[in-house]
Amino acid sequence: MSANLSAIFYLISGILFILALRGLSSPETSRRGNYFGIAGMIIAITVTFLTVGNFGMGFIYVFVFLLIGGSIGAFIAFRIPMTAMPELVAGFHSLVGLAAVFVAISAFLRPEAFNLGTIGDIKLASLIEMSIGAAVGAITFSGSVIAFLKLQGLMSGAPITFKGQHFLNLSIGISIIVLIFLLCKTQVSNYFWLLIFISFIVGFLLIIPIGGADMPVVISMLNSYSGWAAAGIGFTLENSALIITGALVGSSGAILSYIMCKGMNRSFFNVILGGWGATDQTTSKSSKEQKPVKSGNADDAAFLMKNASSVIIVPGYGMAVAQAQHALREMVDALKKNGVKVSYAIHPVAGRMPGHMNVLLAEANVPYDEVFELEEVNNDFANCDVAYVIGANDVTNPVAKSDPQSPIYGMPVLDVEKSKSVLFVKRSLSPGYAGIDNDLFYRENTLMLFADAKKMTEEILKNLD
Amino acid sequence: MSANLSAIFYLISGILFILALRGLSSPETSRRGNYFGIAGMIIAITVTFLTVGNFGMGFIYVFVFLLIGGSIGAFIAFRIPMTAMPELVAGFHSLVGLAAVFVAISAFLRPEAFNLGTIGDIKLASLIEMSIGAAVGAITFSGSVIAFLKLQGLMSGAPITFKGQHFLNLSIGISIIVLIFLLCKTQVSNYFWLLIFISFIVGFLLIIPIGGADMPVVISMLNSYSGWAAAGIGFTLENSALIITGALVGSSGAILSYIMCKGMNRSFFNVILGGWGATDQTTSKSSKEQKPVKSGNADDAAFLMKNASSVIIVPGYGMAVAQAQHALREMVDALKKNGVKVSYAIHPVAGRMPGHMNVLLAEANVPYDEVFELEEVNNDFANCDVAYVIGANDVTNPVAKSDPQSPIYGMPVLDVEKSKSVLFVKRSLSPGYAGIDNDLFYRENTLMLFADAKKMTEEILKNLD
Amino acid sequence: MEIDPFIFRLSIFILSIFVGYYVVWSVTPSLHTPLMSVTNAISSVIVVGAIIAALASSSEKIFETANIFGFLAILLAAINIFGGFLVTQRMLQMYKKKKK
Amino acid sequence: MEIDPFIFRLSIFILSIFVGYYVVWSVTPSLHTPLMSVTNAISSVIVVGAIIAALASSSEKIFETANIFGFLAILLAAINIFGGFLVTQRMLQMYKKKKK
Ligand SMILES: NC(=O)c1ccc[n+]([C@@H]2O[C@H](COP(=O)([O-])OP(=O)(O)OC[C@H]3O[C@@H](n4cnc5c(N)ncnc54)[C@H](OP(=O)(O)O)[C@@H]3O)[C@@H](O)[C@H]2O)c1
Ligand SMILES: NC(=O)c1ccc[n+]([C@@H]2O[C@H](COP(=O)([O-])OP(=O)(O)OC[C@H]3O[C@@H](n4cnc5c(N)ncnc54)[C@H](OP(=O)(O)O)[C@@H]3O)[C@@H](O)[C@H]2O)c1
Repeated sequence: MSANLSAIFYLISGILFILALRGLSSPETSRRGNYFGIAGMIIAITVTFLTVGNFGMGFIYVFVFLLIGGSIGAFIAFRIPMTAMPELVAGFHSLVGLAAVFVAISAFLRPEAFNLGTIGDIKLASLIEMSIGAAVGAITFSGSVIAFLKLQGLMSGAPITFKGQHFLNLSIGISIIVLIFLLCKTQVSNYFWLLIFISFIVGFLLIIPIGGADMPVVISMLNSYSGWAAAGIGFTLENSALIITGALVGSSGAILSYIMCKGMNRSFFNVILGGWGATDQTTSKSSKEQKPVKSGNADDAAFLMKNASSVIIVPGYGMAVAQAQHALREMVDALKKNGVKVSYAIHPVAGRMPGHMNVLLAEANVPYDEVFELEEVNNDFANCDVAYVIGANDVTNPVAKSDPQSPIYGMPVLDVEKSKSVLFVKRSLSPGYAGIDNDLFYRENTLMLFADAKKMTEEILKNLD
Repeated sequence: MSANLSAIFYLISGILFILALRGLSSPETSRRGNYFGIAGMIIAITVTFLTVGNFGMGFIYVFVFLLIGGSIGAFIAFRIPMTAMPELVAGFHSLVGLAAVFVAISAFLRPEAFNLGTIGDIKLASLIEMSIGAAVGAITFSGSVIAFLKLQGLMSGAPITFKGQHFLNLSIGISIIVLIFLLCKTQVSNYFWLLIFISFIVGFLLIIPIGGADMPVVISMLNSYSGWAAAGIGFTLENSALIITGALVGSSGAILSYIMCKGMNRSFFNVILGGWGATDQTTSKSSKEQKPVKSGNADDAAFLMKNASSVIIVPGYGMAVAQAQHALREMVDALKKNGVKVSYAIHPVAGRMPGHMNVLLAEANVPYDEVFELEEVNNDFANCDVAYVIGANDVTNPVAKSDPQSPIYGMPVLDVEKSKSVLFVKRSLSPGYAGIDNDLFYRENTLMLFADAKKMTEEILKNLD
Repeated sequence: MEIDPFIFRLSIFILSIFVGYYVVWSVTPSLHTPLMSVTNAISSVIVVGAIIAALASSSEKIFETANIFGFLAILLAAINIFGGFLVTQRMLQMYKKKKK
Repeated sequence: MEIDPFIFRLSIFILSIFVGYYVVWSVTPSLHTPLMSVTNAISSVIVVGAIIAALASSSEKIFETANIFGFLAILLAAINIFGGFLVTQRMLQMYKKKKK
């Protein structure tokens, strides 16, 4: 295949990737968008085969590896529970990172195959692009692995901090730059291996001080990194599909991190420099428990909701933990049969990952036009009889509106307290992710339902019939 | 200047143009955006000088011509009244079109200067790009001139139609393609001149059948054309600033035409194939005038508004015609001094050009945060005492909501009839742009104020003190 | 293995259309009139071609036909550039926030 | 007068960042999770480089070190491609409108 023709096809594949992301602007177009993405990938792979034009044994091996990898991927995709999406994304990221490292290594070992010069005499620009690609890839890999382990609970979610951490990171950062410089000057391969090794360690060191609950921001950030790595390698391979995709993925990760930080009312550096979240969760528990709390059972809750004319459901992280989404849908169906108007209110950072709650509700067959975002629904609480808050906490905390001292002050919250009564389904009075006590638990119009979200919802359902 | 360096600068200038348009996403950033645009232009011109590198007499002449043109442009820019924006844009478009034609002609006469080959042996791709650029430029020129004349009233706004028009256009269209083909085959220059001549005629023929009031859509469409012409010439000149700009301008014009057609509830082809608007304005007048109408004077209006607690102003085309914006602002100031809450409601196609009303209000020093778009304000009419409709008509017509037979059925309208009373300032009962009678004139809660918009507003102002 | 620059330019063109699409849709409706005048101004980068045309000299004479067309194009484009940017600036200057 | 292809690639890169910025901001918040998984999948176009690496043969042997890294990269990328697109598809399939 001529270079011109393949360049055109790579361009087409890049454009198809743009259309894939564009499709996600609404659920109706999103499936078509995904097909665009798949088409783009098929085109890119096919064109590469035709350009290399080597249809011998190697070709068959490539196919075999594609199939093995594909089967593993497909297996994971079908088996993974929807609640494990954050882990899955982290895991997949680590693979992209490692793949980037491997490609960079091959290019370093066999530059002729990529038109980059010969061993020991690689073009300067290519060498720089390649080292950056390899370093960023390695950081993405080890960082994502740590994120994955923390999310899976295979490693303590607590931030691991030690003295001189920032100093260590800084000096390693400088040493990476020095290594790249030496590598470009001498083309000695040991510098390259050392560079990759140190980058692995950087990824590790960067992520361990960050609390488990902050992982989603980290994942998005790593996503962004992996995009820039891909773009870097795209320059090396002179491939526009990779350049376009790298820029898309890079922007996407950066924007998602920004949205999350904004929604949590924290600065990006506050997250990355670590140590928040997980530690505080335990500290602020002690002094409060004496205030009076009204607590109820499933029967009370069922009575309240059956006689309501409108109910708004506010799901949070606890719903995901308890996997309560299916039970919740059934409860809502029963309420609707009783003539109650029900809708769902989703806070932008409810759960642990952007769009987390929406996916879970969609999985439980909740139509997406019954699910509303904060701005759409926040005025409705004033006219609503019952707010059913299931496993959510921070996203309802009115302290964000009243106390300028609070760490979440200024973060937008759902005004559940404006509804006639509020039901809180959670297992205890302990705080949520932000580690702050929630004043709503002690209010007149609040009824606490202390139980696992799924069990409680199922019991309410029983009491509704 | 090396080709690489100038390519980088042209890229920067293209990016600055993107940022110029991006600035327009809010009034706060818009001024900075305009400076980006100016910077982009300065860079592009400077780089061109340095690349050509000919600093002899010619260079001085270029400067002189730039200065003469610049002075004329600056003079126009400072003298033009804000109400004449549609004409101004049309006039400027014609100049861009003609400039494109001239550049294409020069390139054809002296291809070596542009690296396109030699006379009689111009590269095929360049020849095609050049002919397309010249043809589109010529169409833009003559079309814009007609649009300008119609808007200025120097030519009848009535659509000029004759039999066989579409057939004539079609055959001319085909002859253009044939000419380009012959030109590429033989490189005979007479084909080129004929091509340009015929294109001028096409622009003329395309626009004369379109009614004067439809000109804004036509102008946007021509804007879009001029963008594609610029991009075409950008390919010829291998200049990325031109390619990027062409694509931006092309999209901009296309999107604005789309927004206008959508707002008027008409299809693009309906507009382009002509004959609407201006003709109908006279037809539907006859039968209606017998229905009873409540009409009042400035005194009544002043009394109503002084005693209102909230007033919404709905400006329309008539306000622009009467240049009533300053008087209106003064009236509103007086009302506010009386403790009345006042806001402005702008329909997306109020006036004759997108954003028309906003510019006029801004000119009269109305702060833009008192001016609301349809969706933001439409629910407020129900709680408002007086809607002061000044020179607007179609954009308030409730027939768009009720009568599926009406040509404007489905177009979003301002629900002025929901306010306690509606004041209509216009000179007669005659319909507006769409030529449809407005049922609101005959309603119980409507008071017609038959007068010129400016005079009436000034009188009300006198009566308010 | 050299790729024809035309393909790169095509890529730039197509990506710019995407950018244009998004950038224009994000323009607030109240600034649609300034949008029309500023696109007018920027589309006059065609002046770049006009300058090349005006300064191209195969012979000693400055004013050959090709050059004359170049100079005329410079004149027209300059009217547009200055007129377009200045009228936009004039309009934008008028958009003010409420004084508080 | 030839322009270095690197500059064209740079243009493509910068314009793509603009496109990415706008395209991602226009993604509806309820689809942010699928966005993460699909960007995962598409960033695996890096498989293109892996295939080149795997099939590059300076000698007769298929499995030299460079090739082995290529094959491993293919494996990893393939997991991501299939996994990413399929899990996205699975999620998107679940987003349904109310039946009326
Ligand atoms: N969405 C994102 O992108 C993202 C990313 C990073 C961080 N965050 C942060 O995460 C928080 C999300 O707020 P949120 O209101 O959804 O969650 P939250 O404030 O973390 O509260 C979750 C609550 O669920 C309860 N819970 C846990 N397991 C449960 C179970 N099995 N059954 C019933 N209840 C259970 C917990 O209380 P008990 O222990 O008493 O049961 C906890 O108070 C925000 O602070 C946000 O900033 C979000
Ligand atoms: N904005 C755009 O981009 C655009 C583009 C193309 C078309 N349009 C169309 O233009 C129309 C705009 O609606 P509109 O409500 O603004 O205007 P309209 O429906 O055209 O009505 C304007 C009214 O102003 C009155 N008027 C004219 N001169 C006046 C004066 N000196 N003093 C007082 N009143 C005067 C006229 O009535 P009298 O003669 O009785 O005074 C006329 O009924 C829509 O139909 C829209 O589709 C808009």
